[in-house]
Amino acid sequence: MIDVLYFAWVRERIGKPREAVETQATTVADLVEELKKREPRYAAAFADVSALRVAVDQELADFSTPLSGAREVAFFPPMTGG
Amino acid sequence: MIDVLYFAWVRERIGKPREAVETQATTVADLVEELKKREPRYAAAFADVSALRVAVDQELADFSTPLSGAREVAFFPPMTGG
Amino acid sequence: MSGAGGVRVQREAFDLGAELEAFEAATSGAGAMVSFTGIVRDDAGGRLDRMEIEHYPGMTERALEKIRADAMKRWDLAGALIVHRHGALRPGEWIMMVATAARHRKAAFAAAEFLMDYLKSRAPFWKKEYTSDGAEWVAAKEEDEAALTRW
Amino acid sequence: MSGAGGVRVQREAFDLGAELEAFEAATSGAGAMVSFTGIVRDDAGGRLDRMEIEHYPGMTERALEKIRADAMKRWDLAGALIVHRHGALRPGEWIMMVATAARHRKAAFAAAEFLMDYLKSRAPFWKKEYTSDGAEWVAAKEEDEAALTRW
Repeated sequence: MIDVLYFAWVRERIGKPREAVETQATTVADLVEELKKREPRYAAAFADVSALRVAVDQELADFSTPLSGAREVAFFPPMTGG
Repeated sequence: MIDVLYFAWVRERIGKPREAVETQATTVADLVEELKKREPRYAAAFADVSALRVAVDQELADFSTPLSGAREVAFFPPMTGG
Repeated sequence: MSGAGGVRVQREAFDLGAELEAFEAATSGAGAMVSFTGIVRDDAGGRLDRMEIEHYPGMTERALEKIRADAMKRWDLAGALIVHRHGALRPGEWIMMVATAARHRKAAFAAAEFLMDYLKSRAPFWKKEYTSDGAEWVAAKEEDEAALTRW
Repeated sequence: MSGAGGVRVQREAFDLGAELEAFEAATSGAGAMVSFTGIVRDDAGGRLDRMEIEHYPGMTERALEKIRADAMKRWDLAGALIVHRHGALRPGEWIMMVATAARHRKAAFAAAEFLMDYLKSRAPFWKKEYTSDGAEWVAAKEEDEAALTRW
Protein backbone atom coordinates (compact mmCIF):
# COMPACT_ATOMS: atom_id res chain seq x y z
CA MET A 1 0.00 0.00 0.00
CA ILE A 2 1.54 3.30 -1.14
CA ASP A 3 0.20 6.81 -0.65
CA VAL A 4 0.24 8.49 -4.04
CA LEU A 5 0.11 12.30 -4.06
CA TYR A 6 -0.60 14.68 -6.93
CA PHE A 7 0.19 18.39 -7.09
CA ALA A 8 -0.63 21.37 -9.32
CA TRP A 9 -2.05 20.45 -12.74
CA VAL A 10 -1.41 16.74 -12.13
CA ARG A 11 -3.80 16.96 -9.16
CA GLU A 12 -6.31 18.87 -11.26
CA ARG A 13 -6.22 16.36 -14.12
CA ILE A 14 -6.52 13.33 -11.89
CA GLY A 15 -9.15 15.06 -9.78
CA LYS A 16 -7.81 14.31 -6.31
CA PRO A 17 -4.85 15.32 -4.18
CA ARG A 18 -3.96 11.82 -2.92
CA GLU A 19 -5.03 8.20 -2.81
CA ALA A 20 -3.84 4.92 -1.31
CA VAL A 21 -2.77 2.52 -4.07
CA GLU A 22 -2.47 -1.24 -3.75
CA THR A 23 0.42 -2.11 -6.02
CA GLN A 24 3.15 -4.65 -6.75
CA ALA A 25 5.10 -2.15 -8.88
CA THR A 26 8.85 -2.32 -8.25
CA THR A 27 9.75 1.06 -9.75
CA VAL A 28 8.13 4.45 -10.19
CA ALA A 29 7.81 3.76 -13.94
CA ASP A 30 5.92 0.50 -13.20
CA LEU A 31 3.58 2.39 -10.90
CA VAL A 32 2.93 4.96 -13.62
CA GLU A 33 2.04 2.17 -16.08
CA GLU A 34 -0.42 0.69 -13.58
CA LEU A 35 -2.03 4.09 -12.95
CA LYS A 36 -2.34 4.86 -16.68
CA LYS A 37 -4.46 1.71 -17.11
CA ARG A 38 -6.99 2.85 -14.52
CA GLU A 39 -8.88 5.58 -16.32
CA PRO A 40 -8.40 8.03 -19.22
CA ARG A 41 -7.71 10.93 -16.85
CA TYR A 42 -4.69 9.05 -15.48
CA ALA A 43 -3.51 8.26 -19.00
CA ALA A 44 -3.88 11.96 -19.82
CA ALA A 45 -2.00 13.11 -16.72
CA PHE A 46 0.88 10.73 -17.37
CA ALA A 47 0.91 11.05 -21.17
CA ASP A 48 4.24 12.92 -21.20
CA VAL A 49 6.33 11.91 -18.21
CA SER A 50 9.15 14.19 -19.35
CA ALA A 51 6.88 17.04 -18.17
CA LEU A 52 6.62 15.46 -14.72
CA ARG A 53 8.78 15.21 -11.63
CA VAL A 54 8.52 12.58 -8.93
CA ALA A 55 9.40 12.32 -5.25
CA VAL A 56 9.67 9.07 -3.30
CA ASP A 57 9.23 9.47 0.44
CA GLN A 58 9.59 13.25 0.02
CA GLU A 59 12.93 13.11 -1.77
CA LEU A 60 13.27 13.95 -5.47
CA ALA A 61 13.63 10.73 -7.45
CA ASP A 62 13.64 9.36 -10.99
CA PHE A 63 11.13 7.23 -12.83
CA SER A 64 13.61 4.36 -12.52
CA THR A 65 13.78 4.66 -8.72
CA PRO A 66 12.82 1.37 -6.97
CA LEU A 67 9.77 1.41 -4.72
CA SER A 68 10.96 -1.18 -2.20
CA GLY A 69 9.71 -0.01 1.17
CA ALA A 70 8.41 3.32 -0.16
CA ARG A 71 5.41 4.71 1.68
CA GLU A 72 4.76 7.86 -0.31
CA VAL A 73 5.15 8.72 -3.99
CA ALA A 74 4.30 12.16 -5.36
CA PHE A 75 3.89 13.35 -8.96
CA PHE A 76 4.02 17.00 -9.96
CA PRO A 77 5.18 19.42 -12.67
CA PRO A 78 8.58 21.11 -12.49
CA MET A 79 8.72 23.25 -9.35
CA THR A 80 8.41 27.03 -9.43
CA GLY A 81 9.49 28.29 -6.03
CA GLY A 82 11.03 31.61 -5.09
CA MET B 1 43.87 80.37 -5.08
CA ILE B 2 42.93 76.73 -4.57
CA ASP B 3 41.12 75.15 -1.63
CA VAL B 4 43.18 72.17 -0.52
CA LEU B 5 41.41 69.54 1.60
CA TYR B 6 42.85 66.71 3.66
CA PHE B 7 41.03 63.63 4.95
CA ALA B 8 41.67 60.77 7.38
CA TRP B 9 45.33 60.33 8.36
CA VAL B 10 46.46 62.95 5.84
CA ARG B 11 44.35 65.48 7.74
CA GLU B 12 45.77 64.26 11.05
CA ARG B 13 49.38 64.49 9.87
CA ILE B 14 49.01 67.93 8.37
CA GLY B 15 46.96 69.07 11.35
CA LYS B 16 44.09 70.77 9.55
CA PRO B 17 41.14 69.77 7.36
CA ARG B 18 41.56 72.44 4.70
CA GLU B 19 43.43 75.57 3.70
CA ALA B 20 43.47 78.09 0.89
CA VAL B 21 46.71 77.83 -1.08
CA GLU B 22 48.18 80.53 -3.32
CA THR B 23 49.91 78.55 -6.06
CA GLN B 24 51.15 78.63 -9.66
CA ALA B 25 51.33 74.81 -9.83
CA THR B 26 50.09 73.45 -13.15
CA THR B 27 49.52 69.85 -12.04
CA VAL B 28 48.63 68.01 -8.86
CA ALA B 29 52.20 66.70 -8.65
CA ASP B 30 53.56 70.28 -8.82
CA LEU B 31 51.21 71.29 -6.01
CA VAL B 32 52.44 68.37 -3.91
CA GLU B 33 56.06 69.48 -4.42
CA GLU B 34 55.17 73.01 -3.29
CA LEU B 35 53.37 71.74 -0.21
CA LYS B 36 56.23 69.38 0.76
CA LYS B 37 58.57 72.37 0.95
CA ARG B 38 56.38 74.15 3.49
CA GLU B 39 57.02 72.18 6.67
CA PRO B 40 58.23 68.74 7.74
CA ARG B 41 54.64 67.59 8.49
CA TYR B 42 53.71 68.19 4.84
CA ALA B 43 56.81 66.34 3.70
CA ALA B 44 55.82 63.47 6.02
CA ALA B 45 52.23 63.38 4.79
CA PHE B 46 53.31 63.35 1.14
CA ALA B 47 56.36 61.12 1.59
CA ASP B 48 54.76 58.20 -0.25
CA VAL B 49 52.26 59.45 -2.80
CA SER B 50 51.50 55.90 -3.91
CA ALA B 51 49.63 55.61 -0.60
CA LEU B 52 47.52 58.64 -1.46
CA ARG B 53 44.55 59.39 -3.67
CA VAL B 54 43.58 62.76 -5.04
CA ALA B 55 40.39 64.44 -6.21
CA VAL B 56 40.23 67.62 -8.29
CA ASP B 57 36.94 69.51 -7.99
CA GLN B 58 35.42 66.47 -6.29
CA GLU B 59 36.28 64.01 -9.06
CA LEU B 60 38.93 61.33 -8.61
CA ALA B 61 42.08 62.39 -10.45
CA ASP B 62 45.75 61.50 -10.91
CA PHE B 63 48.87 63.25 -9.76
CA SER B 64 49.45 64.21 -13.38
CA THR B 65 46.04 65.91 -13.65
CA PRO B 66 46.33 69.60 -14.70
CA LEU B 67 45.07 72.20 -12.25
CA SER B 68 43.92 74.77 -14.80
CA GLY B 69 40.77 76.33 -13.39
CA ALA B 70 40.59 73.92 -10.46
CA ARG B 71 38.97 75.35 -7.33
CA GLU B 72 39.32 72.40 -4.96
CA VAL B 73 41.96 69.69 -4.58
CA ALA B 74 41.67 66.95 -1.94
CA PHE B 75 44.25 64.45 -0.68
CA PHE B 76 43.30 61.28 1.19
CA PRO B 77 44.20 57.63 1.69
CA PRO B 78 42.48 54.88 -0.35
CA MET B 79 38.78 54.94 0.42
CA THR B 80 37.08 52.39 2.66
CA GLY B 81 33.36 52.75 2.14
CA GLY B 82 30.67 50.14 2.51
CA MET C 1 20.91 23.61 13.70
CA SER C 2 23.98 25.56 12.72
CA GLY C 3 24.01 29.35 12.61
CA ALA C 4 21.24 31.91 12.86
CA GLY C 5 18.05 31.75 10.82
CA GLY C 6 16.32 28.57 9.70
CA VAL C 7 13.43 27.81 7.36
CA ARG C 8 9.72 28.63 7.58
CA VAL C 9 6.76 27.88 5.32
CA GLN C 10 3.69 29.90 6.16
CA ARG C 11 0.41 31.23 4.85
CA GLU C 12 0.70 34.58 6.67
CA ALA C 13 2.51 37.63 5.39
CA PHE C 14 5.91 38.33 6.95
CA ASP C 15 7.40 41.60 8.14
CA LEU C 16 10.64 41.94 6.18
CA GLY C 17 12.17 44.54 8.50
CA ALA C 18 11.37 42.55 11.64
CA GLU C 19 12.71 39.36 10.05
CA LEU C 20 15.99 41.02 9.11
CA GLU C 21 16.38 42.69 12.52
CA ALA C 22 15.81 39.40 14.36
CA PHE C 23 18.08 37.49 11.99
CA GLU C 24 20.89 40.00 12.30
CA ALA C 25 20.56 40.07 16.10
CA ALA C 26 20.99 36.27 16.17
CA THR C 27 24.18 36.32 14.11
CA SER C 28 27.47 37.20 15.69
CA GLY C 29 30.57 38.52 14.01
CA ALA C 30 28.80 39.04 10.70
CA GLY C 31 29.83 42.20 8.87
CA ALA C 32 27.61 41.60 5.87
CA MET C 33 23.95 40.73 5.43
CA VAL C 34 22.26 40.11 2.09
CA SER C 35 18.54 39.68 1.56
CA PHE C 36 16.42 38.75 -1.40
CA THR C 37 12.67 39.31 -1.56
CA GLY C 38 10.37 37.98 -4.26
CA ILE C 39 7.31 40.06 -5.09
CA VAL C 40 4.11 39.05 -6.93
CA ARG C 41 4.50 40.72 -10.30
CA ASP C 42 1.60 41.47 -12.58
CA ASP C 43 2.77 40.32 -16.00
CA ALA C 44 -0.80 40.35 -17.27
CA GLY C 45 -1.02 44.12 -17.72
CA GLY C 46 -3.05 44.88 -14.62
CA ARG C 47 -5.35 41.89 -15.06
CA LEU C 48 -3.72 39.69 -12.39
CA ASP C 49 -6.15 39.17 -9.54
CA ARG C 50 -4.01 36.85 -7.44
CA MET C 51 -1.39 34.16 -7.44
CA GLU C 52 -2.06 30.92 -5.57
CA ILE C 53 0.92 28.99 -4.32
CA GLU C 54 0.54 25.28 -3.67
CA HIS C 55 3.21 23.29 -1.87
CA TYR C 56 3.96 19.80 -0.58
CA PRO C 57 3.73 19.94 3.22
CA GLY C 58 6.49 17.87 4.76
CA MET C 59 8.67 17.69 1.69
CA THR C 60 8.81 21.47 1.40
CA GLU C 61 10.37 21.88 4.84
CA ARG C 62 12.83 19.03 4.16
CA ALA C 63 13.83 20.51 0.80
CA LEU C 64 14.35 23.98 2.30
CA GLU C 65 16.37 22.57 5.22
CA LYS C 66 18.60 20.72 2.78
CA ILE C 67 19.14 23.78 0.57
CA ARG C 68 19.96 25.84 3.66
CA ALA C 69 22.34 23.17 5.04
CA ASP C 70 24.12 22.95 1.67
CA ALA C 71 24.68 26.71 1.69
CA MET C 72 25.95 26.67 5.30
CA LYS C 73 28.40 23.90 4.39
CA ARG C 74 29.60 25.61 1.24
CA TRP C 75 30.28 29.08 2.64
CA ASP C 76 31.43 30.32 6.01
CA LEU C 77 28.10 31.83 7.06
CA ALA C 78 26.94 33.25 10.38
CA GLY C 79 23.42 32.27 9.35
CA ALA C 80 20.86 31.75 6.61
CA LEU C 81 17.11 32.29 6.69
CA ILE C 82 14.40 31.16 4.27
CA VAL C 83 10.76 32.24 4.63
CA HIS C 84 8.32 31.15 1.91
CA ARG C 85 4.59 31.79 1.77
CA HIS C 86 1.85 29.64 0.28
CA GLY C 87 -1.84 30.29 -0.39
CA ALA C 88 -3.33 33.30 -2.19
CA LEU C 89 -1.20 36.41 -2.76
CA ARG C 90 -2.11 39.70 -4.44
CA PRO C 91 0.08 41.69 -6.85
CA GLY C 92 2.74 43.60 -4.90
CA GLU C 93 2.73 41.16 -1.97
CA TRP C 94 5.96 39.56 -0.86
CA ILE C 95 6.11 35.87 -1.74
CA MET C 96 9.30 34.87 0.00
CA MET C 97 12.61 36.04 1.36
CA VAL C 98 16.06 34.71 2.03
CA ALA C 99 18.75 36.34 4.14
CA THR C 100 22.39 35.40 4.61
CA ALA C 101 25.01 36.77 6.98
CA ALA C 102 28.77 36.37 6.82
CA ARG C 103 31.97 38.15 7.82
CA HIS C 104 32.49 39.32 4.27
CA ARG C 105 30.13 40.39 1.53
CA LYS C 106 31.33 37.92 -1.09
CA ALA C 107 30.14 34.85 0.81
CA ALA C 108 26.87 36.52 1.80
CA PHE C 109 26.06 37.41 -1.83
CA ALA C 110 27.07 34.03 -3.25
CA ALA C 111 25.09 32.10 -0.64
CA ALA C 112 21.96 34.19 -1.21
CA GLU C 113 22.14 33.56 -4.97
CA PHE C 114 22.68 29.86 -4.34
CA LEU C 115 19.62 29.70 -2.05
CA MET C 116 17.50 31.43 -4.69
CA ASP C 117 18.69 29.24 -7.55
CA TYR C 118 17.84 26.08 -5.62
CA LEU C 119 14.55 27.44 -4.28
CA LYS C 120 13.42 28.19 -7.83
CA SER C 121 13.59 24.63 -9.08
CA ARG C 122 14.26 22.29 -6.16
CA ALA C 123 11.63 23.31 -3.62
CA PRO C 124 8.13 21.87 -4.15
CA PHE C 125 6.10 25.02 -4.81
CA TRP C 126 3.77 25.61 -7.73
CA LYS C 127 2.22 28.92 -8.73
CA LYS C 128 -1.10 29.51 -10.43
CA GLU C 129 -2.06 32.94 -11.72
CA TYR C 130 -5.68 34.04 -11.72
CA THR C 131 -6.52 36.83 -14.17
CA SER C 132 -9.78 38.13 -15.59
CA ASP C 133 -9.12 35.71 -18.49
CA GLY C 134 -8.94 32.61 -16.32
CA ALA C 135 -6.30 30.69 -14.41
CA GLU C 136 -2.95 29.34 -15.54
CA TRP C 137 -0.09 27.44 -13.92
CA VAL C 138 3.22 29.27 -14.09
CA ALA C 139 5.64 27.22 -16.19
CA ALA C 140 9.13 26.48 -14.93
CA LYS C 141 11.82 28.36 -16.84
CA GLU C 142 14.66 26.57 -18.56
CA GLU C 143 17.03 29.30 -17.41
CA ASP C 144 16.18 28.47 -13.79
CA GLU C 145 17.20 24.86 -14.28
CA ALA C 146 20.32 26.00 -16.14
CA ALA C 147 21.25 28.35 -13.27
CA LEU C 148 22.01 25.32 -11.07
CA THR C 149 24.91 24.21 -13.23
CA ARG C 150 27.09 27.06 -11.99
CA TRP C 151 27.26 25.73 -8.44
CA MET D 1 16.29 60.87 -11.61
CA SER D 2 15.60 57.48 -13.07
CA GLY D 3 13.89 54.74 -11.09
CA ALA D 4 13.05 54.41 -7.41
CA GLY D 5 15.54 54.99 -4.62
CA GLY D 6 18.40 57.49 -4.73
CA VAL D 7 21.37 58.19 -2.49
CA ARG D 8 21.58 59.51 1.07
CA VAL D 9 24.51 60.28 3.36
CA GLN D 10 23.50 60.78 6.97
CA ARG D 11 24.69 60.72 10.57
CA GLU D 12 21.47 59.16 11.91
CA ALA D 13 20.70 55.46 12.07
CA PHE D 14 18.31 54.16 9.42
CA ASP D 15 15.40 51.76 9.77
CA LEU D 16 16.20 48.96 7.33
CA GLY D 17 12.67 47.59 7.21
CA ALA D 18 11.11 51.01 6.63
CA GLU D 19 13.71 51.80 3.95
CA LEU D 20 13.00 48.56 2.08
CA GLU D 21 9.21 48.98 2.37
CA ALA D 22 9.36 52.53 1.00
CA PHE D 23 11.80 51.54 -1.74
CA GLU D 24 9.70 48.59 -2.84
CA ALA D 25 6.53 50.70 -2.80
CA ALA D 26 8.19 53.19 -5.16
CA THR D 27 9.23 50.56 -7.70
CA SER D 28 6.74 49.16 -10.16
CA GLY D 29 6.86 45.89 -11.96
CA ALA D 30 9.81 44.63 -9.93
CA GLY D 31 9.61 40.96 -9.02
CA ALA D 32 12.93 40.87 -7.22
CA MET D 33 14.52 43.03 -4.54
CA VAL D 34 18.04 42.53 -3.17
CA SER D 35 19.50 44.35 -0.19
CA PHE D 36 22.94 44.48 1.35
CA THR D 37 23.60 45.80 4.84
CA GLY D 38 27.05 46.43 6.31
CA ILE D 39 27.41 45.99 10.06
CA VAL D 40 30.15 47.29 12.39
CA ARG D 41 32.13 44.16 13.19
CA ASP D 42 34.33 43.83 16.24
CA ASP D 43 37.52 42.29 14.87
CA ALA D 44 39.39 43.31 18.02
CA GLY D 45 38.02 40.52 20.20
CA GLY D 46 35.44 42.56 22.10
CA ARG D 47 37.72 45.57 22.52
CA LEU D 48 36.17 47.72 19.80
CA ASP D 49 34.52 50.74 21.39
CA ARG D 50 33.37 52.46 18.19
CA MET D 51 34.08 53.13 14.55
CA GLU D 52 34.21 56.69 13.29
CA ILE D 53 33.43 57.28 9.67
CA GLU D 54 34.74 60.42 8.00
CA HIS D 55 33.60 61.47 4.55
CA TYR D 56 34.01 64.24 1.99
CA PRO D 57 30.77 66.23 1.97
CA GLY D 58 29.86 67.18 -1.58
CA MET D 59 32.10 64.67 -3.29
CA THR D 60 30.46 61.78 -1.41
CA GLU D 61 27.02 62.53 -2.79
CA ARG D 62 28.43 62.99 -6.30
CA ALA D 63 30.36 59.73 -6.12
CA LEU D 64 27.31 57.81 -4.87
CA GLU D 65 25.08 59.36 -7.55
CA LYS D 66 27.56 58.33 -10.21
CA ILE D 67 27.85 54.75 -8.92
CA ARG D 68 24.05 54.51 -8.79
CA ALA D 69 23.65 55.97 -12.29
CA ASP D 70 26.24 53.52 -13.65
CA ALA D 71 24.28 50.59 -12.17
CA MET D 72 20.97 51.90 -13.55
CA LYS D 73 22.54 52.19 -17.00
CA ARG D 74 24.14 48.78 -16.90
CA TRP D 75 21.12 46.74 -15.78
CA ASP D 76 17.41 47.06 -16.37
CA LEU D 77 16.52 48.14 -12.84
CA ALA D 78 13.26 49.43 -11.38
CA GLY D 79 15.37 51.27 -8.81
CA ALA D 80 18.51 51.45 -6.69
CA LEU D 81 18.99 52.92 -3.22
CA ILE D 82 22.18 53.76 -1.33
CA VAL D 83 22.14 54.94 2.29
CA HIS D 84 25.51 55.46 4.02
CA ARG D 85 26.12 56.71 7.53
CA HIS D 86 29.01 58.78 8.86
CA GLY D 87 30.05 59.73 12.38
CA ALA D 88 30.47 57.38 15.36
CA LEU D 89 29.01 53.86 15.20
CA ARG D 90 29.05 51.10 17.82
CA PRO D 91 29.67 47.39 17.18
CA GLY D 92 26.53 45.78 15.77
CA GLU D 93 25.21 49.03 14.29
CA TRP D 94 24.34 49.21 10.61
CA ILE D 95 26.82 51.29 8.63
CA MET D 96 25.14 51.37 5.26
CA MET D 97 22.71 49.65 2.97
CA VAL D 98 22.02 49.29 -0.71
CA ALA D 99 18.86 47.94 -2.32
CA THR D 100 18.13 47.10 -5.93
CA ALA D 101 14.88 46.11 -7.62
CA ALA D 102 14.40 44.50 -11.01
CA ARG D 103 12.01 42.24 -12.88
CA HIS D 104 14.35 39.32 -12.43
CA ARG D 105 16.67 38.27 -9.63
CA LYS D 106 19.82 38.06 -11.74
CA ALA D 107 19.95 41.78 -12.51
CA ALA D 108 19.02 42.70 -8.92
CA PHE D 109 21.84 40.57 -7.49
CA ALA D 110 24.46 41.72 -10.00
CA ALA D 111 23.60 45.39 -9.54
CA ALA D 112 23.76 45.12 -5.73
CA GLU D 113 27.21 43.53 -5.92
CA PHE D 114 28.34 46.21 -8.36
CA LEU D 115 27.13 48.99 -6.03
CA MET D 116 29.00 47.41 -3.11
CA ASP D 117 32.22 46.88 -5.04
CA TYR D 118 32.29 50.53 -6.12
CA LEU D 119 31.20 51.85 -2.72
CA LYS D 120 34.11 50.02 -1.10
CA SER D 121 36.84 51.79 -3.02
CA ARG D 122 35.34 54.64 -5.05
CA ALA D 123 33.25 56.49 -2.47
CA PRO D 124 35.15 58.92 -0.20
CA PHE D 125 34.64 57.34 3.22
CA TRP D 126 37.35 56.49 5.74
CA LYS D 127 36.94 54.39 8.86
CA LYS D 128 38.82 54.69 12.13
CA GLU D 129 38.48 52.05 14.81
CA TYR D 130 38.72 53.01 18.47
CA THR D 131 39.67 50.14 20.81
CA SER D 132 40.99 50.05 24.36
CA ASP D 133 44.46 49.92 22.74
CA GLY D 134 44.04 53.16 20.83
CA ALA D 135 42.77 54.25 17.45
CA GLU D 136 43.64 53.04 13.98
CA TRP D 137 42.57 53.85 10.44
CA VAL D 138 41.11 50.87 8.60
CA ALA D 139 43.35 50.07 5.65
CA ALA D 140 41.87 49.56 2.19
CA LYS D 141 42.03 45.95 1.05
CA GLU D 142 43.74 44.97 -2.17
CA GLU D 143 40.93 42.50 -2.84
CA ASP D 144 38.44 45.38 -2.82
CA GLU D 145 40.38 47.18 -5.53
CA ALA D 146 40.73 43.90 -7.45
CA ALA D 147 36.96 43.29 -7.24
CA LEU D 148 36.38 46.21 -9.63
CA THR D 149 38.11 44.47 -12.51
CA ARG D 150 35.23 42.06 -12.96
CA TRP D 151 32.80 44.76 -14.09
